[in-house]
Amino acid sequence: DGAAKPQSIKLDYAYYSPSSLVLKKFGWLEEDLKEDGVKVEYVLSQGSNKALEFLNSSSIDFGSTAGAAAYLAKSKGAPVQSIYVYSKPEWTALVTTKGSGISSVEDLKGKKIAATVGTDPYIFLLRALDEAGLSQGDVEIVNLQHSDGASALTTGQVDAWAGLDPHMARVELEADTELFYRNPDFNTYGVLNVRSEFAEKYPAYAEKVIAAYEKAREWILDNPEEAAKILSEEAQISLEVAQKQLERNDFSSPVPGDVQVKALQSAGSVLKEDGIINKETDTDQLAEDLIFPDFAEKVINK
Amino acid sequence: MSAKDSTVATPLKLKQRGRTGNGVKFTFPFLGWIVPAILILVWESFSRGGVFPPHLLPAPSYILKNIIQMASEGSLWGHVGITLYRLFFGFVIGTAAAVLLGAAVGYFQKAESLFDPLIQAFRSIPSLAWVPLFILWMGIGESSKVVLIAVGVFFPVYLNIVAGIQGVDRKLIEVGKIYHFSTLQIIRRIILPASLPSFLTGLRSGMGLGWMFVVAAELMGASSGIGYLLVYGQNTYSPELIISSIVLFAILGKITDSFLKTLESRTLHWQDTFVKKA
Amino acid sequence: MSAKDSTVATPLKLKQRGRTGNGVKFTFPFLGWIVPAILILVWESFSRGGVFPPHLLPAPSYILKNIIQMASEGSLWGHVGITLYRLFFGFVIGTAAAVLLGAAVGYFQKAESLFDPLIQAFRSIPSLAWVPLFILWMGIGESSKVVLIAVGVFFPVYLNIVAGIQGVDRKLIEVGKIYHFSTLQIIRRIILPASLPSFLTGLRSGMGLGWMFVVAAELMGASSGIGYLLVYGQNTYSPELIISSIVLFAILGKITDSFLKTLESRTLHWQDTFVKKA
Amino acid sequence: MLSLKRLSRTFSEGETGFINVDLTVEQGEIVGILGTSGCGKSTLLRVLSGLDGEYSGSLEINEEAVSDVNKKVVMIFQEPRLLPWLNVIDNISFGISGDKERLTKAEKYLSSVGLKGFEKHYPKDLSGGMAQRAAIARSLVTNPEILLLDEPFSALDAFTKMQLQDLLLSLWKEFRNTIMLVTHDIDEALYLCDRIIILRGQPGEIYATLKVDQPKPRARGNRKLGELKEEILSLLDLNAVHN
Amino acid sequence: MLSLKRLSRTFSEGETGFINVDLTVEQGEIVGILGTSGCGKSTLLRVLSGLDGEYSGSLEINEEAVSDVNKKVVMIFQEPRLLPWLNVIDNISFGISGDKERLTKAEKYLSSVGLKGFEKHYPKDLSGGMAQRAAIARSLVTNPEILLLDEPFSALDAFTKMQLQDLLLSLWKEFRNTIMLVTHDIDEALYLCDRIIILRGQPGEIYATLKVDQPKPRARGNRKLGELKEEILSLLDLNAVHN
Ligand SMILES: Nc1ncnc2c1ncn2[C@@H]1O[C@H](COP(=O)(O)OP(=O)(O)OP(=O)(O)O)[C@@H](O)[C@H]1O
Ligand SMILES: Nc1ncnc2c1ncn2[C@@H]1O[C@H](COP(=O)(O)OP(=O)(O)OP(=O)(O)O)[C@@H](O)[C@H]1O
Ligand SMILES: [Mg+2]
Ligand SMILES: [Mg+2]
Repeated sequence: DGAAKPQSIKLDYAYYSPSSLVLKKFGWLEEDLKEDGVKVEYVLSQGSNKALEFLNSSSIDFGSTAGAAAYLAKSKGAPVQSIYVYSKPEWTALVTTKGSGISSVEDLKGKKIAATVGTDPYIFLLRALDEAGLSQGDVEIVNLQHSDGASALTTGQVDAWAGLDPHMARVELEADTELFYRNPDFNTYGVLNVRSEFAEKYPAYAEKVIAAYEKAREWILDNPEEAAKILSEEAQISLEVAQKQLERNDFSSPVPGDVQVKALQSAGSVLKEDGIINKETDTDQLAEDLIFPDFAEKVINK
Repeated sequence: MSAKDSTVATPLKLKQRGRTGNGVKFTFPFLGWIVPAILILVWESFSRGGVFPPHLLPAPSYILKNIIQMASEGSLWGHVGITLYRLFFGFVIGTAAAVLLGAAVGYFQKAESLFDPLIQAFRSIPSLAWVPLFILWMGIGESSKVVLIAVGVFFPVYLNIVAGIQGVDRKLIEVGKIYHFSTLQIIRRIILPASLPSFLTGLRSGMGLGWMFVVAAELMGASSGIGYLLVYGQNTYSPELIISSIVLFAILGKITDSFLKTLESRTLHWQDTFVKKA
Repeated sequence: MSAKDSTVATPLKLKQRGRTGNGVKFTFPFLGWIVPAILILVWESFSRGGVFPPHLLPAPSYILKNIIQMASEGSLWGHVGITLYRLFFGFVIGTAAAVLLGAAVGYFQKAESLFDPLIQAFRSIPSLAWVPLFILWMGIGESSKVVLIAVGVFFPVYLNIVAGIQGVDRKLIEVGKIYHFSTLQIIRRIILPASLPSFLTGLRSGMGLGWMFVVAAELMGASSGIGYLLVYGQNTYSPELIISSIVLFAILGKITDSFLKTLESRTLHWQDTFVKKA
Repeated sequence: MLSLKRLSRTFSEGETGFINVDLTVEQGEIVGILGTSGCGKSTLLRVLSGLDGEYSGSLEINEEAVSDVNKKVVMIFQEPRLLPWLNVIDNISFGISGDKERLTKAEKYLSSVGLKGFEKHYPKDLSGGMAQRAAIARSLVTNPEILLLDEPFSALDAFTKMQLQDLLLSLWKEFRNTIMLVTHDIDEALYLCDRIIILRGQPGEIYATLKVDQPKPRARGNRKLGELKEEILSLLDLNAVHN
Repeated sequence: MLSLKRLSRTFSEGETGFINVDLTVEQGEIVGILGTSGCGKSTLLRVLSGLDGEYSGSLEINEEAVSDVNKKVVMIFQEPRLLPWLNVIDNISFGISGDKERLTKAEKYLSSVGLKGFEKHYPKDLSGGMAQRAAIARSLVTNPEILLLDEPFSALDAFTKMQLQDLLLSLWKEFRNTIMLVTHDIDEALYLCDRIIILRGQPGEIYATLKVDQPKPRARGNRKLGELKEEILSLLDLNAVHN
């Protein structure tokens, strides 16, 4: 089944996925694919929403997103599968400025909150609100890309922000902000997705990409200092911020499985209640359809 | 756009190559519907037949259903209202600024030398490039949205006013001078009406750009408006919402444009051109 | 914009209110530099004085340094090149389509009834709203960028061509008919030159919109181009990069515009208007 | 041959234009049209030229009904209508673009109408009379079978006017074109025309037709012409004021 | 009072326009200007009106040097120059906008020039002569102290022309305006003017000046005028052809 060969492989890189930055920096995948004559192209994703948009339009073959974002896209018919977990991050939380008087989720009622619709922080926000007995209609959610959300918060345009690293780590260190609500369980893992069509046609290459990602993951585990340096250079953030972001990432278990399915299922029920996912959708089944551990198992358990 | 000497003139109604037969002219207002109707039918059947996958291009009937549903739920009106509100203020402010500056630059040599190079330099900045700076400086509130829209409206209106004024037939201006009109009178009674066609073209393209900047403005952090619906659709991977907002933009844009077009044909009935525009 | 009957005419060089003193006319080309120079000086001193915080608005000298550095490192030329390349193809394609359709719609009644309503409906969609759909359908490759730019260029050019053709003085068209010109000859020898001013205005605003859509196109996922620099600057909180890209856009836009403006004054020297545009 | 039967073209609910014109013009004939301002002379020429098809009645050129501009007909409009983007020489050769000897021909007529030295001027830099002369040259250079002239010499001084009248006559002598000439100058009509038609009223109708039997070229002081002039003046109710 | 001393205005490197015009026009005088096409008559009027300031020599109106359009001067251009967006009545009242009796005045002149019934027509629906009459009405209604007329009656038939000449005279009788009249019609100049100036050449120069001493109104067939006409014709080298 190794006969089929793509002309090129297009991957995204994102500041919220340190592995992708390392991989791009060292060019391991290029090296690996050189003899096959397969080209490698990198595209920047500003957030999960962008990565999924690119996947949907076949602009990229592999995209890094939060699990819940991929799940949401899948529910709308996007032909993607999550095949690898690049980290278990606590990359999102609710942020406010010091002295804003907001100290709990309940305080958000009637407030302006920045978030990028369709991404993990957004879903995180919805779940937090849900937990506190609030709904989307009780607050005003301003749709901003992550980086714009960070500046909107620091310039007082919004009262709170559903943040994402590294922007969140940066404002935490550089500006007078605080994370007033954290919940690692509401983070839905950083997953690498593939276009279903690509996975069907070129399974061997999907494995090769996972192998390269594995290399990057191991390198980060071995060289946390240098990884932070790469992150700080690429994302133009200070070393401190980069270190903080890396600290909040757990690179230990790369194979997707039941844990992720469970996490997504509970996210799914909230999304369904909020009307973002269709009432008719079978959310539980959808989570199982999305998570596809075969490639990762094959590569890692080799 | 300028004035012509007045002479005997019979209206030339037919456009086709010189035919002037003395028959009756048939108009086909429904002709305009043929092409769109065919397109929509093809789209619908292709969507139903599965040629267009629904996650890329849902069927028109589905989109219609979606719009109707939003309208009956009531959420639609809020979005439409806020978008129109932003457009209106942006348009008014942008047009007012363009009229003032354009009239000065078009008429006074000094004003032109002083301001035109600067305005032209600013004009050559694609206004979208302002978005990040606007967010940085003014935040994402209503004011920055309205200003952005005004900036978008400003340039086409300004450009057309200046071109219109500078294109006014010198002969007609001399008529005003001979009757000892003041500069203001010349502007009001000759330059304004003579450059009206150009001004109206400017207004129409200004309105078009205004709509574009509504989108840009609502992309830069909004929680309501049709542009917000568009981004929301984009971020939640809902092509039906994307296309619904596009259709809404098209309908609203069409309405504002036909309003301006009516104004145009009302005020320009004196033009002796190839064919009446109305 | 239309033709005037030819009669005795002395050029009216001065624009100011009817003054026609028999002195020599002084031109102040440097006048245009006064306002920008003052603005830049104020900006520089305010930035140095700390009135403008550097994380919001760095000093012009710093921005200049930044641009020069990028230029000497060489990274700049790649970005400029790819941006110009996209603009060029988008502009050519959009203009070609606009000329073909605009000429047909402007001249043939049938074509107008068939196509104009559809084109007008599409026109009223703010072209920015296409971005999500374009990404969805065509991805973020070069082709979708070029097509987006072409769409942006198309409408102003189209609108101005149609307006120009329909604004041609009926009297001049009759001259062509009297000399038994074919439709094609009438278009080529009368309608084209007579609607040239309008066409050139269209080209200039088309180019302006082309630049805007370069930004839009490069916002939608690019790895090079000035628009990419802009997004990069935005994402990495580097106002100096944002402003540098804006300045680059302004410079390049100015260059393309003055190119078109030169073309305009070269081809329109026959116009008998209030003041020469050159 | 031109044949008009009960030809009418009206505007403003029948209050202006011309009505019920019956006329047959032979090949090579020169017909003058006189009439008060606004009585429909220009409208008549426009209809004859084929530019205005919304007439009623019958109009035939060489026994063919007119429904479009005719290859054989060229018209000089009441105003010069030069193309502002072409210089004088290009304006003059405008109607003979396909012609090989375009330039030679255009230059010949350029000097016939006394515009030598102004080849490269644009219309905006011409005097009123010069523009009119350029328009005359533009149509004469095409040498049409039927020539319609709408007050062609109105903006010219007496001297230039006479020169151009003679130019027209010499062309006619060579090619025997059919010519319809609208004019306000009675002397001019008498000097050039075989027949003179007088329109009156609003809408205009044919009020009188005069034959001028004198052979051409005529002496401008000719006694017979003088008598005809008296007759025309009396037809136009002008005698009382004039003599 | 108009006073011109060595007044010149040239184009095309001194090859066209007019040069060295010396002339003094008294208050209430009517001066006619004759000359071949392109000899600078319109240019002269434009300079006198103040529209064209790039002249050399000296030009004074009531002992004040002219540097701008003068309140006292109104000009009728060689072409009608009606404002296409105004109808006839609004065009006629264009120059007296501040006036209370605007409409009454405009209507009076409207019917004086024979345009009654065409108040609401737009310029594009007028005949050439009607447009010219509207332009005449527009300037006469302002009743200026100095009136410059550039071939005002050229597009009019003999009958209408005479009516308007008489209209002009009756106005002059009442207000004694100073009038400069460019014309190609020698009879017209003789009927109206106190003095006739003949320009010749390119650039044009004053070639001759004739006084017409007859009291106004004159009979159009007047013998003295006939003699003067002969003189003018011979000055213009026209005698040979004409008689
Ligand atoms: N703006 C201009 N640029 C160049 N030449 C000009 C300009 N205006 C007029 N002329 C020239 O000046 C000369 C005189 O023009 P003017 O209009 O005064 O003549 P005119 O005596 O009024 O002639 P006509 O009887 O034909 O109206 C002409 O040769 C004309 O070409
Ligand atoms: N397009 C039009 N619409 C309405 N009325 C018109 C139109 N064209 C001409 N007329 C009217 O028809 C009448 C005749 O006009 P025409 O131009 O034929 O007169 P003319 O005999 O040539 O006059 P002149 O000697 O003044 O040139 C005029 O009363 C004019 O107002
Ligand atoms: Mg006429
Ligand atoms: Mg003249």
